[in-house]
Amino acid sequence: MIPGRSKIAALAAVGRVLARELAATAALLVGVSLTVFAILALAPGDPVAALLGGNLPAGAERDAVYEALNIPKTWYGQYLSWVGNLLHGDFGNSLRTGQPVAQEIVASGLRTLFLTVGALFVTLAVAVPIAVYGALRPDSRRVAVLTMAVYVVSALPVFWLGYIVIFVFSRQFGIFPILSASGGEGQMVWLYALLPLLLLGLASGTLSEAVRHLREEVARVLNEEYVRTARAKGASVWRHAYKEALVLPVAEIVASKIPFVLGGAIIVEQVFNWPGLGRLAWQAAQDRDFPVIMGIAMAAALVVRLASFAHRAVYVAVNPRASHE
Amino acid sequence: MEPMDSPLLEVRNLSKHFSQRGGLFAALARERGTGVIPAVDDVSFDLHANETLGLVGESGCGKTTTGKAILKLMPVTAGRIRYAGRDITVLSQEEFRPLRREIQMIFQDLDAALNPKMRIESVLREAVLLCEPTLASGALQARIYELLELVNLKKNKLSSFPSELSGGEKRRIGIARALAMRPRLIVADEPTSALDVSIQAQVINLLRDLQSQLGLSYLFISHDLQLVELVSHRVAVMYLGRIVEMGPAERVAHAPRHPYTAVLWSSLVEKMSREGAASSVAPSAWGVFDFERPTEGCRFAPRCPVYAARGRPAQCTDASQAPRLAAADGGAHVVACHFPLPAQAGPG
Amino acid sequence: MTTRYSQAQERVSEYSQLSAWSTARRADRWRVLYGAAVAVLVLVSYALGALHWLPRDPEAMDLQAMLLGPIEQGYLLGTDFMGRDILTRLILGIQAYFLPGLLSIAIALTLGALLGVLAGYRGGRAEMGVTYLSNLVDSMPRLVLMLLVIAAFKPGIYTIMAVVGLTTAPTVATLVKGKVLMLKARNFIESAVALGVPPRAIVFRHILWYNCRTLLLIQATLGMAEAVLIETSLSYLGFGVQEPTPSWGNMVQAGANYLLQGNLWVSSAPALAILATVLGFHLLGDGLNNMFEGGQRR
Amino acid sequence: MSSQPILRIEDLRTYFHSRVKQAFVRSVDGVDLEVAQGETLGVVGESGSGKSVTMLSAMGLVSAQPGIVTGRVVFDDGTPRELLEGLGRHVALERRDGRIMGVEKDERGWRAQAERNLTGVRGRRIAMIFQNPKAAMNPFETIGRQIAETVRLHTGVKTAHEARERAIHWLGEVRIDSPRLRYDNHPHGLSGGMCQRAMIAMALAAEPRLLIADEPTTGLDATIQARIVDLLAELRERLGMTMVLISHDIGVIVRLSDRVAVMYGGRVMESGPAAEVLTEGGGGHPYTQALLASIPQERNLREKGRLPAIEGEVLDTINVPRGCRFRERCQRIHDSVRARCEEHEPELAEVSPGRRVRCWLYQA
Repeated sequence: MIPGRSKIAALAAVGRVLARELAATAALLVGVSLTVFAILALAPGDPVAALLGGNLPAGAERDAVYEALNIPKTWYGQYLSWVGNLLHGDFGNSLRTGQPVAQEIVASGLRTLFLTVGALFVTLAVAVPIAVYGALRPDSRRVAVLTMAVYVVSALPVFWLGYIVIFVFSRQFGIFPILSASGGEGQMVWLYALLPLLLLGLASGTLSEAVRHLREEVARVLNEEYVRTARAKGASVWRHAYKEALVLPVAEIVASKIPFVLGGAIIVEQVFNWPGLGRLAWQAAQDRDFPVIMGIAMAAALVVRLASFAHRAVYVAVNPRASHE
Repeated sequence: MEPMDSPLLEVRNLSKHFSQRGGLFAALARERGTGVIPAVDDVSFDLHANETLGLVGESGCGKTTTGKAILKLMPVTAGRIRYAGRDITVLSQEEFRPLRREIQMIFQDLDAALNPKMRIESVLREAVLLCEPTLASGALQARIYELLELVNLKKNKLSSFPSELSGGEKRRIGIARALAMRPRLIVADEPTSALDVSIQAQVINLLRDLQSQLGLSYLFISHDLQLVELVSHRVAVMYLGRIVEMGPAERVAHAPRHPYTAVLWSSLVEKMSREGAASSVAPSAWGVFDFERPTEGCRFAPRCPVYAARGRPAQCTDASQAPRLAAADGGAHVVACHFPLPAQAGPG
Repeated sequence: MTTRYSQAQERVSEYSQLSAWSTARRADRWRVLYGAAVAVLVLVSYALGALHWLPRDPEAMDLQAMLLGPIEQGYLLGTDFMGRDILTRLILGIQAYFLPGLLSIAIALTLGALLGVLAGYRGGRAEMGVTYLSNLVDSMPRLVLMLLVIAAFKPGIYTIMAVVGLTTAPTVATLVKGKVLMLKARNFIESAVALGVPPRAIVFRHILWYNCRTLLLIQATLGMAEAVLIETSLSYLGFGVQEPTPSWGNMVQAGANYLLQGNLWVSSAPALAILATVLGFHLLGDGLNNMFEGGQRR
Repeated sequence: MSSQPILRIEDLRTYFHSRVKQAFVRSVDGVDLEVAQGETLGVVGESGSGKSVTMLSAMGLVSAQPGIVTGRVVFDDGTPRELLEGLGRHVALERRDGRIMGVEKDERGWRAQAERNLTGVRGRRIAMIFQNPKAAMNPFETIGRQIAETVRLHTGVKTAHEARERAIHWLGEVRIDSPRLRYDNHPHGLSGGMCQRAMIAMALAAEPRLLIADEPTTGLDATIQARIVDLLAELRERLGMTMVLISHDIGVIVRLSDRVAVMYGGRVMESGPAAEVLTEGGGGHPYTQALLASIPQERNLREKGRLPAIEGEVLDTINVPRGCRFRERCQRIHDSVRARCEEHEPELAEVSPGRRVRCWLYQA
């Protein structure tokens, strides 16, 4: 009830909320690292030692070797040393290539990020108009057709669609750089990069979810009382409604759909030989290359949590009530 | 049956404190420096068989919390509650459940008693079977019809879903569901505030008829002083967790001794009459704020016209001399105020 | 474009007891019908596969009749690059995901309902715990988690689906929690306690049976669609069922090279099967949701 | 009070179509109302009587389908303007023995024309305030900026600073404490009463000719309600504001209205000077008299031991009976009028100067 709460107090409240979000993000990342490590620890063979010291003989000598390489015996000791390395950016070395995992992850990570962000952009570029149009004209035939099309596209198996797209492009335009993106010529690379992006954006299964969520939010907000007041006072409806009808839902969709898009990227990269984290993960799973797969899992989790933190930041920035709760 | 004079329900020094809560009470908590908010603070009253005690006050004064505390729907911070001579404060939820049958509640929210996905017939059947599990299907159906009769609802409502009922019908089903347990005491929390005027009158008449027919006792909770005075034999006025005045309904309404009751009454009357009642306590005399920061001692002091008129006497805000309920005119009518209003015929 | 509204007779029956079906929009009815048809077809095909009542021997190779298109030479859906009957292999392919899918649904629904009721009913720490679990599961892309599990255990499809079930449970829990909080907001839970309804009955009858059954049914249909997608993606990546045992995923993968050379059908048949099934279960879930959970039944 | 009416509503009908029951909800079923310059018209009725939908329809704020089907709404503050002009073209009605049973409406065409008619009137000349202010104000924006927006939209003021000062001025007018500080508060930071005052300030900031208040006191505490009623009374006096006050609370209506219209089942049952219509015993419409008698007031109870409640449920405007729509709950039907009550709905006929009643008891 304090009249005219000063700006500082408002910022302090926002700061408190964001601090709480940071703490939650950290707690979740710890949770992910524990889960990932637990999966590894429960795996048959002695992956832990491999993780920390390369290929090691099993049995009694192992303890001696542990001693030598001062690898902690207890599982939590191993966990702590693994996490310790992680924090220093040392994701361990790939069992297959012996290269430090961190470098590989960063290099291919950027390419996957490009793919993911691009795909999300495509998804939203298609979903927002359909959702808004659908909310404003619920009974129009065109909306029904569009919505059905979205459902069909979302149910398509991404890998098959990938092949079809490659077949069409290679047959019609005669371009099919067999080798990976980095090898293709200038103009081709740009075009070539667009295909997986479009595919991941449209057919990764998130499109129908995005349209449905956005459409429900837009329809709900347009019936909110404060939007009716805006119309009653002759103000523009969208100027009042855009925050809750579009900004918040879009932020929520981006944050909640990133994990699914990253998952879809694994398939799309496989189809298009796109040298991203997806292919790396696939390769690592084939060769049981734990450092790499664990590194990727942590990297992916980091991206997802940062996106979620960004969403909370947007939510608190846009919605003054949030910092009040 | 216990002797007539001993009360059915005895509430002694009931307190319910909530840990730090935002909004209205935050100011109070910060004021006292403790994170604790006394939503209900040392409340005591009795309720006899076949009697209606009105509990009236503005929203946030703790009247609903008091009701729910009696029904053990929330743990009690301090105080004793005795029902039919037995101390129920110490009972566990398991031990208390058989007794729940006798003490029922009607919630303010019309939809509270109704599972949205359940037809009315199953709502009533569940209640009847809870009370008499061994009832044969024939007798069960008869009992359901009897309940509909009691609250004058047509049989074709049985197959409806709650969403298909009007406000009045939902309230009557809620009452029928409570009656299925053959209760002796009903805590009615704002039973008519969500209803239209004409339906309100029907429900009030229904509650009065049921009282005479079934010998029920009511704890009637409401913010509407007029309605409470009309329906109750005795009325207790609450302000910020404390009973500030209690007594026979006519006296509390027509000869209020506590300034707050007078203000409550005059704001109602003033709202009603065209020229504004020439009440002894002009409402606009007190603070412009909705709720000023309540202080020690008498919590109403900051808004109290008498406190202002008498030049803010220290007595009122002295923590050690917090006003206690004392007889104003020989027993039945008690008031908690250092400077109670003179016992002249008040407004209304 | 004008819209027509009309009222048939003067007096409308007091409170007509129209079921959810008759009041549903036409589009939702079509969705549920199509989805239900797909579900029945999958169930029947699963049974056929399990009992080995198949049109042809899935392994028999008819070298004269390789890469046939649909309805050529008596092969209803043609043959693959080794002359094997595609229809039979498609029916058998359901074995790869059906039971495992049911397993993942069972895990997700029971665990989800349990956690959801706990979180909603008790609130406080329990609610924080479920929210944490839900966020934890959402933190990792499901396929990445799968690859990690595969790298660690080289698991069979059942283990994979068990993990899928575990990772879906928090989503179900959040939905069930939402229902409980809705009932709490109406003071329904408090009023049931005040009436004397024992907690067991409040949880199982009122919360789960009456208010969550359609919600859980919808999650089951979406769960089956998810199972199809997971299984086919993994077998496409080479981790699921291996040749020669048929799975829709490895059939698409095996047909890919031929597709690139112009023979589309061998890879497209399983792909269309995936499309039809996933679409079917999505539409079934969505239709049911609009009919039972949607608010627009004015 | 015979000055030129600033707002006139004639035979307004607003229907909604229930898909569940395949029938029309006839929320507003032929309403005629007038508001004279400087007057406060109280529109009183229970839930489902159509009082809010009437005003929302007049202001083009009804979105459910099919919405307004017939009627004329004339706003005249010097230059008469018909707000539903040229909308008949977009609607085709199918009547069966006098009652509308089918509607064919071109929603897009209708909405475009309606918005054109309302530009310059809605928000500028007619302002509205609503119930539960915390939901009706934009939660994402401070109350000050929302008021300044109205100032910039509807008054000559253009610069942000000047708009801010005007907004602070209006906050002061509605007796909000320290308006300069409250400017930066968000709706959730204020109490119910405070938020309602902010909404009133926002409406007044457009300096409208007519203020429509839709249940402004509902949901507030008794003491806060009284203060809002005081404020509205004071503004009426000081600004000579013409007002339409919609409420189910007869006390508020009595306190503020010059003239009153009592609505039931989507139609006006009675209208006239507030003092005359809303006094018990006055020869008014049976519904009004029964409503007044059922208010939980001290004198109602003592005489008869029970509140004289009106039996039956409020009309659900889906099954509107033939003849008078109140007849199923009316206790004053006697043989001389019974036939007419059950067959034909009475007109809103003038029984004395400025007083109209829709009841056969008062017509030849």
